[in-house]
Amino acid sequence: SATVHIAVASNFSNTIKSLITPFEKQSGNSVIASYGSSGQLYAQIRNGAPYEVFLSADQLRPNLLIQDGYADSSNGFIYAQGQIVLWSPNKTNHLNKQTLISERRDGLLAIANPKHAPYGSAAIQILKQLNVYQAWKKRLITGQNIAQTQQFIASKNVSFGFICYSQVAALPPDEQGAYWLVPTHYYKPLLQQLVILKKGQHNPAALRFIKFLKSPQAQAIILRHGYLPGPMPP
Amino acid sequence: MSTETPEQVKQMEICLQLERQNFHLNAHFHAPMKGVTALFGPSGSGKTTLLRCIAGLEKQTRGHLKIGADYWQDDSLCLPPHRRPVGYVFQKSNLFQHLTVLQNLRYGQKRTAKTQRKIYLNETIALLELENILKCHPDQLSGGQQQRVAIARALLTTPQLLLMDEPLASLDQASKLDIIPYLERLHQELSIPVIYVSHSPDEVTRLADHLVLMDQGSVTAEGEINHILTRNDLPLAHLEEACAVISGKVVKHDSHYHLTYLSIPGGTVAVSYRGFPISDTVRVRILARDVSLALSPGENSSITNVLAVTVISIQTMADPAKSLITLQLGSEQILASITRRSVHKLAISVGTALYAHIKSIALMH
Amino acid sequence: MSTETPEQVKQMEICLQLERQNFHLNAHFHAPMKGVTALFGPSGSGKTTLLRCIAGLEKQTRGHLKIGADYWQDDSLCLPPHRRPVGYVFQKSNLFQHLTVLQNLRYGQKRTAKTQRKIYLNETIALLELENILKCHPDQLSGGQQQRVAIARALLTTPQLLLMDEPLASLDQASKLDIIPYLERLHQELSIPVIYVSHSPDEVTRLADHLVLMDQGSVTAEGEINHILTRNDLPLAHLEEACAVISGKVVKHDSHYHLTYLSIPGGTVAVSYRGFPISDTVRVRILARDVSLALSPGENSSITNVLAVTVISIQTMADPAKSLITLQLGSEQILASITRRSVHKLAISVGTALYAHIKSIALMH
Amino acid sequence: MLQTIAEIDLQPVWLSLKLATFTTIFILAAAIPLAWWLHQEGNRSVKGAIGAIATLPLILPPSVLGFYLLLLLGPNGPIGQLNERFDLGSLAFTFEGLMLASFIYSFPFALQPIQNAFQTMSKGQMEAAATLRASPIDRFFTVALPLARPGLLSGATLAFAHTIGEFGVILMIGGNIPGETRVLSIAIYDHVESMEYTQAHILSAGMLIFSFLVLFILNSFHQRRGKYYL
Amino acid sequence: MLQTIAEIDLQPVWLSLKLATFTTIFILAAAIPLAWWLHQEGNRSVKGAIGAIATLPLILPPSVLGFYLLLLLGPNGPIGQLNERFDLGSLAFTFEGLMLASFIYSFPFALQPIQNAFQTMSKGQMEAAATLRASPIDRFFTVALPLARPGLLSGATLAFAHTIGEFGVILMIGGNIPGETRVLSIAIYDHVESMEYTQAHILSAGMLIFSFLVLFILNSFHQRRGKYYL
Ligand SMILES: Nc1ncnc2c1ncn2[C@@H]1O[C@H](COP(=O)(O)OP(=O)(O)OP(=O)(O)O)[C@@H](O)[C@H]1O
Ligand SMILES: Nc1ncnc2c1ncn2[C@@H]1O[C@H](COP(=O)(O)OP(=O)(O)OP(=O)(O)O)[C@@H](O)[C@H]1O
Ligand SMILES: [Mg+2]
Ligand SMILES: [Mg+2]
Repeated sequence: SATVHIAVASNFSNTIKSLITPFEKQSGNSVIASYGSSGQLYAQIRNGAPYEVFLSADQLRPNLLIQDGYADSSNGFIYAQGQIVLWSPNKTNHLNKQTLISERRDGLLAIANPKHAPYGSAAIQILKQLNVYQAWKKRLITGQNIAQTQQFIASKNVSFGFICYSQVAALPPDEQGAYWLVPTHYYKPLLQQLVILKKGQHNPAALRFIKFLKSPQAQAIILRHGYLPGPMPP
Repeated sequence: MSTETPEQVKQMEICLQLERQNFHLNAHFHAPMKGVTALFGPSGSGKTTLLRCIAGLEKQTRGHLKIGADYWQDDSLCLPPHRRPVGYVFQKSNLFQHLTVLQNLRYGQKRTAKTQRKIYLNETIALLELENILKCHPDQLSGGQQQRVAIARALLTTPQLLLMDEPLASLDQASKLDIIPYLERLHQELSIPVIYVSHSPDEVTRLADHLVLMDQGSVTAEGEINHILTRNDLPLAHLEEACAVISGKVVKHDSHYHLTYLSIPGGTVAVSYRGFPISDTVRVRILARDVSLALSPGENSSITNVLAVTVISIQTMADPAKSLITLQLGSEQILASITRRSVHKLAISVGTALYAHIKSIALMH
Repeated sequence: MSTETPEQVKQMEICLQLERQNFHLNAHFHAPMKGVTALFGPSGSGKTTLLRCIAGLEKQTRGHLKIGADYWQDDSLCLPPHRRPVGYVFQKSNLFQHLTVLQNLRYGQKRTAKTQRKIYLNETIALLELENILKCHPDQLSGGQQQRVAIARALLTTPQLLLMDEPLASLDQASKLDIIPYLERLHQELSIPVIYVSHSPDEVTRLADHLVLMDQGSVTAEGEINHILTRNDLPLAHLEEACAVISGKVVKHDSHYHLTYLSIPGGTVAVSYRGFPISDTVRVRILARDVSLALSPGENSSITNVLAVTVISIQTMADPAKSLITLQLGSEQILASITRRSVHKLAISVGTALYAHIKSIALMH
Repeated sequence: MLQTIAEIDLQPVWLSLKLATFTTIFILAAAIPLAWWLHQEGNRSVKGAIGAIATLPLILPPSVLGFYLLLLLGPNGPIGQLNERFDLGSLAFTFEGLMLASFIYSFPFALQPIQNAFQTMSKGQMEAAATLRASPIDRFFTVALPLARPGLLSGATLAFAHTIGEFGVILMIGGNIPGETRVLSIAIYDHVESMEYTQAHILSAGMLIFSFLVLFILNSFHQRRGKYYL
Repeated sequence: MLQTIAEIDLQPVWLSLKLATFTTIFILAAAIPLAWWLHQEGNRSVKGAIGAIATLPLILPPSVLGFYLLLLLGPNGPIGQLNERFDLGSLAFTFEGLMLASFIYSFPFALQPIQNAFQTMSKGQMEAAATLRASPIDRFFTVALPLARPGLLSGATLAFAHTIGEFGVILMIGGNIPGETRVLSIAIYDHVESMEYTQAHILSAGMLIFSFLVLFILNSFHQRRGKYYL
């Protein structure tokens, strides 16, 4: 049976695992998934990685790949839209925007690296929107990616921080703690785009896989994992 | 507190055991707290091991060890090596590779209280001819140079007991002849007792006052040197270098011929001049091979020293051509080794009175 | 191709230079390709360095080196050490720490072609008394044991040239007396020439046929042993162990007294029995201190060997009480050391005819 | 919990062991001769430079090193181009590529202890071997190597352990491909990233226990009295 | 390009040097006594176990190690609780925390060569020092340490270089705070991730050149004839 090799941004790894199982069952194809940060996967693709589909955490890198001819321009689409939450594992905490405004001056706030992690730059946008960026600037703890940021908070080294809603959704209910799902107008939408790479262009399994991702069944799974479905391409 | 007789304080009591895989050391003897005690025995008999136990370098050592009035080891106590005031000249020089010769010499000296230092750097350097190599590192030295540095280094701690493991083995004759009198002076002037391992009978008889024979880890005989040297049941009397060491008194100097006359039990002998005061007590060594026997005192011979002796015993030696004759000389005994043919020719038997013509007598100290 | 006289083939030509920081070796001499050539000189005079150059261990060595018919080094060629068929007994034993004694012994033997092996493992082990320590590692051995293993290891390659750097220094007398005849046999039966460094005049005179004196890196004298030993302008004649080594012929055995009679230039002497065939040529050593001089042949004395001699020269020795007398004995020269007083008493001067009473003569080989 | 254990994919474990074993072998095969050569007399500055270069990979952050290796090995890089010309196939994203990367990254850890071992070795025994007819190569194997054993053991331990633990380089050059380049360290990392902590804990604990045992045994070897008896 | 160079933030460079220097000092201060203790006679298995434990941090992927350290240091972890009780403040995301992490991770690289150095040291010189009145501590400093110099140099080199290059642990425990925990390796990594390749190249090249020079000098020391003259 046909196989498709996909490269997935690590923040989507839990979700993709829930997607692969039904897909493999339905299509009889198999999926090999490699995880990594979008930046790392991007560099690998440019240097000959054997990936056929790239599920990035942003739009920038897929577009660069298309631009430079590493990916097919026709099949890319936004497979999910991330939601950012302000999260604390402590249930009794009450988190909302007031928390950020009135928090005592010595607390720490964890965010992902704004330079290259989309959730990091979204967090900065939120802080700026709330006019508290200057106040927090010196007390930001940056994780290399969203997973690290979550670990900072989960280990209670930082009391709260901005992570991806899907990470909270993946926790068992009694560990979900308190969170504030930030309204989407505080930040530019976190659109996660996928592209079919040159290597996968002629692989029917690849096409079948992205078709599956567009299916209502897949969209429901994505939604359940804390992502909003992306705006559907025509 | 136990009351000690002065006799006991002047002794070292060594009673040490050590178990090794294939070797069992069991050394038990007393030795005087002055002069040189020589350890003598075949290769592998445990001489080095014993020195190491005395220095405290073998942790497994059992037994007790009392040096003069001080216990170094007994059932309840075991001084660590750096608290034992020994100077140890190792069989392998064990110089510090990362230090120059001078730094090696200073290492122990610096760790000795100024007030206790009685052996001085410059003097020692001069005597052991180290002037030109002070800045060298040990790996740039010849074998003999290394050994001389090791001797100097041990001495410069002004030890209360000197342990020397074949210290002169790779030195040339001239260096030996320079160093031996220095060692003699050391243990006389500073009364530092020495335990000395050597395979050279010549060195042993020159230096030692007390002899300890070892074999297979045990002490087979020990005692005052002449006693051990002349016992014909012990191996020393059967060596080519068999000799006797006896005491004498300086009676006269002859500056013209550079001779010193000594009165020894049984007569007067002449030896090469040494500036000892008249009536000083000194020791002379008489090698068995230097003694020839004659029925008459003889004349017209270059042999200066002729003494009347009586035969005490006659033994064949390892070399069947030779006989070892033990002779009574006054109150002392000396040895002569002559051919069996001569024994016959001169009809020598126990009790015969003869003249010992002694070709050469070495004065020691 | 150069035509070589057999004379040249029977020689080793050594002409080697080495520059070190504070030391300049410049050794130039010829030595016979049989027997033992002894290197003799004070500590630091370059003996070890010279052996190392001969073995090819000093890369900076200049000069040329021809052993018998083979060039080992000249302007264009320099054999690496493993191609030089030497056996080297180092001053420090340099045993392989990671191997047992037996494995150490086998190391060189395995690397010698079977057809070339003429020295055998079991025999060597027995002779050097290594049976009980074959399974030990070197760090479990006493100093003397290590040295014996090193000797055995070097011998087992059946070398064509044996380099020995104080091989017997830390051995007891008994071991020495076992090993020396074995070494003598080796260089006789297998005609392996030996270059031998020793500080012991006794060892040197026992073993050597040829003597090379070194000082400060240079050869100060060299030649046939008796020539060098008896030259009174050289240091050897002034040592306490000064001696002469002369050749003799076996003329008679006396089995009753265990004596062997030798005819030497100037007379007949008796020595301890050794089983040499009649009319074999052998060598005897006569120590200067064993020679006494008399105006008459003497009687009634235990001294067996009395020879007529003539005085060639009289010198004072380092010890001003003593004179060194060089004596003509037939065609050879021997030395006597006697007191100056006796020189006077017997009115000895150059040309005086005297009787040398020789207390002891050692037969060598 | 038991179920989680049963579900854990053990392939990365074998892959890691295989990778570390091969890498260690290759590293030793290269580090020993290099250390020996560096130890011999010769042009000090050339040797100093080469020694320094061999240590350099230590200094770069692993993922950056991985990035540069990717550039080198990728189809546009010089090595990639060479491979292409001779039709050898790319090294990036293959097990062989991982070996190369681990080799480069773990090499200095082996080189240093081995170099030390040669340096502190007494010259005398090598000289003795030479006079006993052993050629340079012979005495290298029969004297120098056995005497350098503690250093070799240390070098191998460090290289092996470091390869097992390495991760940044491997992630970059290997691409986290199951069965091919997803080694244990990456698998654990993935579990942590996906918040599958139980699996991460189990794998980590298993790895630590196993490694502890191996190191313990090695250490006992190492310290055994008479350091020379293997 | 020149402008890019001018814009590069050099603070991470100093921070890395500072981190590596302090870490190396602390590591040496701990590894030397530990290696010495391991070298002494005594209970072999206890020592084997402790030696193995000290080497274990090598085996874990750095970011996983970092994760566990984070758990340890967090307010629920044992170290965090201790800190809280004594009101010392948290170690996570501080320079001190980085030092602790680097210490743990780089420690084995220093320990092994130092242990080797002690092991191959001849006992004779220590014994000679003892008979020359030097107490155990005195002879440790005046004989054992100088003789172990090549091993110390190697250990320090490896620990220093590895701390400079370390990254996974530091990322995890440091939180990338400019001026406090944002060290060079993280800065370079950030540039790579953000596709600012020019900056990454420049920083990497600068780092390599500097490190090369340092290692070259160290190596020359190391190899100098007469290895004992500092
Ligand atoms: N490795 C070295 N580096 C520099 N100089 C050295 C080295 N080895 C020896 N020397 C020097 O070379 C000279 C000759 O040394 P060598 O070992 O040849 O003397 P030797 O005649 O064998 O002395 P000994 O009888 O004491 O062994 C000495 O002055 C010594 O200091
Ligand atoms: N480190 C060791 N481990 C085990 N056995 C040893 C060790 N050192 C020496 N031995 C053994 O102990 C015995 C005594 O050795 P020791 O060194 O005391 O002899 P020695 O009398 O000094 O001999 P030599 O005159 O040859 O130096 C020997 O049989 C030797 O093999
Ligand atoms: Mg000994
Ligand atoms: Mg020498």
